[in-house]
Amino acid sequence: MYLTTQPIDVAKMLHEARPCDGALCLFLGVVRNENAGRETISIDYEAYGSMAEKEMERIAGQIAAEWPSARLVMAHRVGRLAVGEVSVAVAAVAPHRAEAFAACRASIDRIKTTVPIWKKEHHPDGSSGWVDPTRESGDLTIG
Amino acid sequence: MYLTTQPIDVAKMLHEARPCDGALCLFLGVVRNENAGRETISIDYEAYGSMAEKEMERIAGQIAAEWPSARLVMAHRVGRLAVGEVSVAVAAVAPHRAEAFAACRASIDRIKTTVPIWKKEHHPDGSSGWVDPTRESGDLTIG
Amino acid sequence: MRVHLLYFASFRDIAGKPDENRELPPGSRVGDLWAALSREVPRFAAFPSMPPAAVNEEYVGADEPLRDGDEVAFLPPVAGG
Amino acid sequence: MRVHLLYFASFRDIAGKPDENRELPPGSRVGDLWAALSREVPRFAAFPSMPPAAVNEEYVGADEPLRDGDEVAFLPPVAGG
Repeated sequence: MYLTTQPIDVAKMLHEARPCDGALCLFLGVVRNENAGRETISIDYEAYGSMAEKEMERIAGQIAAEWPSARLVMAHRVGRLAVGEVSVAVAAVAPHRAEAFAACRASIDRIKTTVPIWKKEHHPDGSSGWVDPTRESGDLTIG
Repeated sequence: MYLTTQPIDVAKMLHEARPCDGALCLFLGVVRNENAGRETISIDYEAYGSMAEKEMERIAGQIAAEWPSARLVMAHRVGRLAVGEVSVAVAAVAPHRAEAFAACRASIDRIKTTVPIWKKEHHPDGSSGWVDPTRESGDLTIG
Repeated sequence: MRVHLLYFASFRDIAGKPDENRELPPGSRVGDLWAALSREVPRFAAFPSMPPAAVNEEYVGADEPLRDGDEVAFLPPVAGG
Repeated sequence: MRVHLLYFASFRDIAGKPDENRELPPGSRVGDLWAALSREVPRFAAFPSMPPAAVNEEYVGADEPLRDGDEVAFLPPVAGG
């Protein structure tokens, strides 16, 4: 299970990820208080859950094949998140730092590219909009 | 103060580093159970302490100049560490992941290149040796 | 044949529903289903090309044949992380 | 003039002491101090070139002039992280 509706327990993830393997690279995505120049108060993360789990499993398999020395722990939060909460966490452990950084970076890049998760930003004025990373503004307001 | 004889409190570092800034990249160096094919049971980290503090401060200043959007938290442990303990921790926070990864990677690369810290590995047979990263074997046994 | 069509995020807002069952002529492909949706919903018709599609939770192309009972979804630009 | 010379890690093992005060002729530079050490200690003489050096906790080159009271260290290959 990669998706969770509960806050991501980073300390627990580090504990799971960290054996005696030399180098650990952790990436955390944190809900920002602004995007594309507009203030954000919270974000709803919505997933095509069953497919998102499969995609993250596929990414984990790719990373294991490309960096055989690396081990990966990943989690993505869904539901409503406040500013400052962790939306995604990826920890890669490897004997040396080059592989740890590369495996961690590739994982988060691929998660952001193919895992079917969407986010709706809520603004202080009560408006909200789905984020569209393919648009320059990064913010597509619907309704 | 970047050097500490006490265990590095990663949870506290993450707490200090993480505001509402979007992306956090953490690197942890962990004492490995082997190096250059020889088993390790512990490592003594020795620093030219006052100079090491200055060098880490200089690196922090460089990173701040090169990635103005990034904030950095760093710590390096000294003294005797057991296998699995964290020897160095660098957290970089930035609005976007590219800067967070780059600032974190550059920081640890520079720490390993210029900060006057040395390590002596202890092996199960009672022997020990100073690690010399400039030698192919990575292990220079003295005495 | 009948497929189960899922709508997520902005596409759910456009469709006004989270899912629906649709009857399709035998031999229909994913691209045919998108074309049918575009004929019904002007905001889908406004898309320059078919968005990424999944059949039974796997990414597929427009030429993918559909079978009775398939779960199909067209996906808005993903924004995880 | 007198400088305070520090030895760390493998260099301390080679020198057999953690530090010492050394009298130097006026006008001495860092490279002169390394040359003096190399004349006394065969294992230092075996180095192909002067190791990285620090004066008053800053990296310097062999041409750096020394002043009375300076803290000087030649540094083994660093291995932090």
